[in-house]
Amino acid sequence: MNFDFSDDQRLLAQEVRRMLAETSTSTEIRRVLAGHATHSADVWNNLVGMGAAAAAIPEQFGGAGLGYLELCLIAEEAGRHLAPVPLASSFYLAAEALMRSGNEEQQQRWLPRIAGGDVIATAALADAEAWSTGPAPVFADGRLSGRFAVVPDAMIAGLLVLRAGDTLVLVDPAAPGVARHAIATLDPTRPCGEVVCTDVAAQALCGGERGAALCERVLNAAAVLLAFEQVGGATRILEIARDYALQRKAFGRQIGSFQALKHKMADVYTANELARVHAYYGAWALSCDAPELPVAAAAARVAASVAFNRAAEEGIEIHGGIGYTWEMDCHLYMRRARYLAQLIGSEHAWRTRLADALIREAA
Amino acid sequence: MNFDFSDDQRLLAQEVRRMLAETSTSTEIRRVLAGHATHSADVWNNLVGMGAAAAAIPEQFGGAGLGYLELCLIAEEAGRHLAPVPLASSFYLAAEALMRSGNEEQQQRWLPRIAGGDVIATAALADAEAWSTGPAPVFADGRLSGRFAVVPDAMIAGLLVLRAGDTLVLVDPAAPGVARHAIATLDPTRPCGEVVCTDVAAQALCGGERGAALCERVLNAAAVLLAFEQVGGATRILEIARDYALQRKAFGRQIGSFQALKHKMADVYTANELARVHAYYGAWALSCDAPELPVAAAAARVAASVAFNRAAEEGIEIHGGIGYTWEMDCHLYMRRARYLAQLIGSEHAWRTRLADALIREAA
Amino acid sequence: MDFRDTPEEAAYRAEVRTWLHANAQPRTSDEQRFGEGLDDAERISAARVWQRRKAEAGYAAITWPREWGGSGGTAMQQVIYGQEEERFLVPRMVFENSIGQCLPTVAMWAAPAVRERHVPRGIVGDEIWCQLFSEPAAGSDTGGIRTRAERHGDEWLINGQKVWTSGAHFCDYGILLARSDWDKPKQKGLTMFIIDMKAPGVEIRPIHQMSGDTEFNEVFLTDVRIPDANRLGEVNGGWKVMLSTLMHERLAIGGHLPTHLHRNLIQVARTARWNGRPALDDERVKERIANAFLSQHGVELIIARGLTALSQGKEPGPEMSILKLVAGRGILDIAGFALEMAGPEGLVAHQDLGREWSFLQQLWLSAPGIRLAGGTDEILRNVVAERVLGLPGEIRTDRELPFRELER
Amino acid sequence: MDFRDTPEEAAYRAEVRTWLHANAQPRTSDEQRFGEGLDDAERISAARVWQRRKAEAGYAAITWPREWGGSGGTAMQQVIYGQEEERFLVPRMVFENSIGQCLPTVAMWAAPAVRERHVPRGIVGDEIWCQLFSEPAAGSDTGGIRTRAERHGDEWLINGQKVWTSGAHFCDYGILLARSDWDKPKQKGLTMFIIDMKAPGVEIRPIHQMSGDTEFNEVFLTDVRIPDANRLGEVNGGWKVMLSTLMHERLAIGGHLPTHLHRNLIQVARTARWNGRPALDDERVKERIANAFLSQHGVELIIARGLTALSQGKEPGPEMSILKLVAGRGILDIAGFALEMAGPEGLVAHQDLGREWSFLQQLWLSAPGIRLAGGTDEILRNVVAERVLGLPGEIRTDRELPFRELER
Repeated sequence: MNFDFSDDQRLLAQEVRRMLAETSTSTEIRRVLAGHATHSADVWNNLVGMGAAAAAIPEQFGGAGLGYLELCLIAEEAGRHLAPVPLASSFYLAAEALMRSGNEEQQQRWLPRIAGGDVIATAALADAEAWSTGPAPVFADGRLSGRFAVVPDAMIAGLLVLRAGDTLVLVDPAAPGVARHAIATLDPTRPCGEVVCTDVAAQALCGGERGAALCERVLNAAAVLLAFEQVGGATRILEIARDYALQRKAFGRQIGSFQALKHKMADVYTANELARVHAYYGAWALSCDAPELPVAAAAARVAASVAFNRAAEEGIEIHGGIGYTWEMDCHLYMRRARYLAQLIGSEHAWRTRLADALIREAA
Repeated sequence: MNFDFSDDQRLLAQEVRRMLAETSTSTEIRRVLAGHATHSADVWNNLVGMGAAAAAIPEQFGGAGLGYLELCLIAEEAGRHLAPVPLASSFYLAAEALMRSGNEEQQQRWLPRIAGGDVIATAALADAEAWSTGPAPVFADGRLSGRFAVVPDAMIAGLLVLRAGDTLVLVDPAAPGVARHAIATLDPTRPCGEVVCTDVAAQALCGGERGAALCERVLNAAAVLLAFEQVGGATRILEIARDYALQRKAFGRQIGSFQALKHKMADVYTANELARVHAYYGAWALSCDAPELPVAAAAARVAASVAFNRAAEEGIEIHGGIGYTWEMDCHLYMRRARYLAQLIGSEHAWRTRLADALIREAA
Repeated sequence: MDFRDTPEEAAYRAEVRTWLHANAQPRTSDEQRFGEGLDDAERISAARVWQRRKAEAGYAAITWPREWGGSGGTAMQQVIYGQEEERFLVPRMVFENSIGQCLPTVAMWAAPAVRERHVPRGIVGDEIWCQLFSEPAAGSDTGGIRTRAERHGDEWLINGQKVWTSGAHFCDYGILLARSDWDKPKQKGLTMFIIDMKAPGVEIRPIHQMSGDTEFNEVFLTDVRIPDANRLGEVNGGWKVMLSTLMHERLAIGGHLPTHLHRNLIQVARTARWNGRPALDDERVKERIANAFLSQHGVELIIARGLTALSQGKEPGPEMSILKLVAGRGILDIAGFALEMAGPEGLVAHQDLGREWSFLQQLWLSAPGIRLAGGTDEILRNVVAERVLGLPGEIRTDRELPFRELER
Repeated sequence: MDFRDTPEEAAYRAEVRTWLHANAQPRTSDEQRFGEGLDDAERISAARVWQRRKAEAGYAAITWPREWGGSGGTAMQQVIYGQEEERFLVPRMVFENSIGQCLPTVAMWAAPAVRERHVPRGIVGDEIWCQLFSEPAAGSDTGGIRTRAERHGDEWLINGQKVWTSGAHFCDYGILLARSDWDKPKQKGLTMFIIDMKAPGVEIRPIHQMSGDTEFNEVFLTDVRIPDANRLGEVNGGWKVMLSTLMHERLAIGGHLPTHLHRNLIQVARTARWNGRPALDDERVKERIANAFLSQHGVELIIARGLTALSQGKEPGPEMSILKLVAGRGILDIAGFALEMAGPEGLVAHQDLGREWSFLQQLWLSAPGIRLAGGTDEILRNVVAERVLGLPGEIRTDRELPFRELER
């Protein structure tokens, strides 16, 4: 039993943290928030340049060849600093799909460019059936048609991985029949776009029976990695709130000395740590491709979504009125919490996945 | 707008409260808890003798002919004092079914005897489909067969109202084919029995289409009346906990001065008052047979079940260790909360009813 | 017990309804709001016009006594008017502080001449009022006010900063609480004034909220002069005046909580499929619909209890504090769940999915503010614990010391 | 990061498993417990036999140093033994206090002769120990202890009352905290002793819990004599000794929380129909199953973090306090929901519906106790807030005054 990261892994995370603390600043994040940038080029170049973003991509494809445990810790730091970069799109989702299912030619073509930051890739993998008000996308005979309502980083992507039923396909966003337009979301620091494909030439990443399993696998990996971002964000906003509560006074006392706030923060901490251990377990399952991965990933996603949403909400409450202003960063955490919690399907969809897996297991 | 009870109604409630404070004591309740009695004869005789139990039964059938608002307040007092009597069985359920659907002959035969306390009647009306592990009871050609797993006061009842599908039938517990045996439940202060009917002669209270509507109506009335018992119990256990918190000291202070306990009690109070207003609204709908009754009754039942369960749980927590002992009355409230919350179907079944009604209404 | 109108109430309602139909357009949906497409100045101007029309018809200050220029009506009539007005596309909120809190305070505490000067103009919409109590260091703890009021002969000189002043940018006057004596304990050195919001030295900056709204302002006060005649109540008696203002606020609160949340949820779920089934068949969705109704109808019923007390000539007590506790948490949970249901699509802002979505999203963004404005959840729980349940107050070390000695 | 056994751990596990198979019967279901049908004396006697057998095989005190008679093993080995033992029908819990807290305290603080007298007998099951700290007026606030220890030459005279003493009725010895100086502040006048539970003046009465269990006792102490040689640590130094005992308790806690709650819920729902559909198709039921797993597997993982710290030579910190917060609330919610699902039938006690039901019902009845024992939820939240998050301690007025001056 060794339920912890290694010293080397922690060291890498510390380097990333140092870099992010310097570059992924409130000012930088707010450039994206205000629409002056699609993402932070500085943060992105650093993350790619350090080999951090491509930690889990094998060296043969231009990655650092470290592994998922490293990538998980990097994700935690990215979440902690609200890094406004396409890390999830390009690495947790698109690269993941290519690594798990692309053929040699597809992998050779795309992975090195993703790993090196030359191409930003993205993916829309949430099950269209989970919540649908329109028809599901269709892929047949090498052509894809359908609407993808919320595709992260769609406007800057050089490669799209899209889901039609249980098939994942590669689409060149510049191909004829692809229409993209930017959409406003609750978290403007992570821009999204709508992608509409009309009879677009598309390459299957893998077909037939393996498709469903593949989608699951990629979603599970993304769930674990996003959970680390969520844990990072939840931990940070609690620290910010704690620090504020130590400094702010009312009724002649630090507000952090009032038991109501102490216990509120203890509850947030408890939810955060519950999320953390489930995320760690997910990291372990992901790193060794354990059969427990579906359960572990779903548990991590649910616990982390609950925790970050709640930590962010209470972060504002602890600050009082000033926490509700645009100038304070509290709302950036609340927005990011919501974004991360819904990107690949909400906690409710994942709770169902978790329960289904548990019920199967108990049969 | 007059969302309150009248002075006369309050006066009656006060009289009942005075009587119950004297007779429905911890000692008396514990006689039933220990199995030394099936119910408190003193409390029962007083409630019947004062005309309180039969408040909603018309004078022509031997009742007080007051109305539902009066009965609601009496129910609140009964809940407050954990009255160990078959008030719900005989009056909220059985008499209610007779008044709403019995024919003149059935009413003349039974209602005066129920109102006068000569016969204790009971009923098992929860929808067998809500949670079922066995076959549903069947009534055909005047014969009833089926198992009724939890019938309150079954062992002392002189009349059974049982549900088979959407039909309510009258059964004489002494009739051939009726087998009863006492069962232990989580709240021994309100004994229950299992009733098994094997081809028993039974009289329909009403048949055909009206049956379903009748069942709904009786259950809705019972839901409102039980909600008042729950509000009474929840209010009382909060008072008990508050008093204890004012008296008990730790760390050199009244424990009630710690904000964690203050806010816990404020939250319990809030849930209690939410239950109270929904119960009041249910009382209004019941008293004037408003079309809002199904929504109001379901809302009252859900809010009151949540509130009493929670108030009772936190009542123990506020007391600390001593609250968990058999000698303290806290657990009597926790048991009664559970009993009342499940007797005619749990909050979940009723939440479904509420949502279904709201969805229909919004169509 | 009777929820239906009494004959008198029904008659009043019919009268109101007739008048409204003659003077305004009914709203066509729950989400429709007055003033979409108008700029700020146009909205304020429309509000003044509407206020004057209400005043002429006797609906501007229904519950005020006639000697203040009100209609001497009942609280119930005020509620009936509000219920009916809500169905029409008319400006609301702009005069809420004026009529609800500021002018009653002026009417109660000002010298007769000052009262005569302001109250009638307020009612007819010529003057709009705001409230200047909160400060950066005086939020939950109003006693922490540091805005300085120095007396110079018949004038007071005001210096300091206020925050969360609702509508300051369009208001004509405000009631201002300031510290007039730094050697008295914190609640005993405050004085209340009427301030001219257009006076020299008053600088107003909008507060940008996380919801994108800017309904509130910071107000910077630099050597602002206030004649002593515009003092409300006694010197250093401001705490008492403020309590009387907040009493009025308490009666007004809760009237603007959404009353159809469960219908929004139903509407959003009605057209969609969730996990391969109609969303409305999912028991989780139904559970939240039921919970939404419990919170929201509960809030309405709690208000009804308060109104019943009012109509019985009693004042609704501190137990009304539970209103906002139920509403704030309820809104956050319900709006959050609505967004979650749709997964990634729930993130899209101002979207094609219809007004319900936009409404629920705005609600989600405002929910944290609702939990803070007018008392945080924690302050309200203290009120319930202490004033309703009789539990001991918090240990205070700051109550008796001279304010200047309190460590910052 | 690796959840699987290391080669060394796997080898130890195999060894343990072999030994257990040779010495005990495997349990056939999760709910099966040792000793059903045995009376108290028979259970204790069986526990002593089992303890001796474990001691002979080196499993009685795995983590203790060899100089105390332990096996000098790792915390991980202790856990592996526990995990494996749980699958067998053997007596558990009886020696938990002895080995987990009392004897380590004796080993750390007693004079060598006293240690030699007790520690070896404790390990082999000849002596069973209990802990006497809590009192009617000293629950969460252990410093409130009023049991009086008066020195008379080489003896101490003990008078007072203890409560919540687990297993007092079958124990041979206990560690007792008593007030030796009433003129010192509350935490500074306490002394720790070894008490002979069979000594004259020790009267034990079972506490009847609401769950029907009587695992705890009140212990009345009247002129009980304790030789000064049986003092643990210094006179008036008892607080420090107690903290060392509780440190051990913290490591032990959490090991006995149910680890298959979500399976119970699945089992109960599997055979039933709810609202006309299989209960397991209801999304509410599935939601609760998922939540049950999150709490319960979360608890296991938090323990795994603590064990990882241990195995790295660190002490698990105050962050382990969240364990019981998660577990207590989780159990209450999950067991309550299970009962609710069945409506009226959920009320039936000890019923035909099977062991799962009976187990869940007992769990529901014990949940309030779990939230209290070993620190209430409120105390644990304070620990997290103060010791993990670094927030200020509660305002204390009782810490420096002589105990006798503290108002009761």
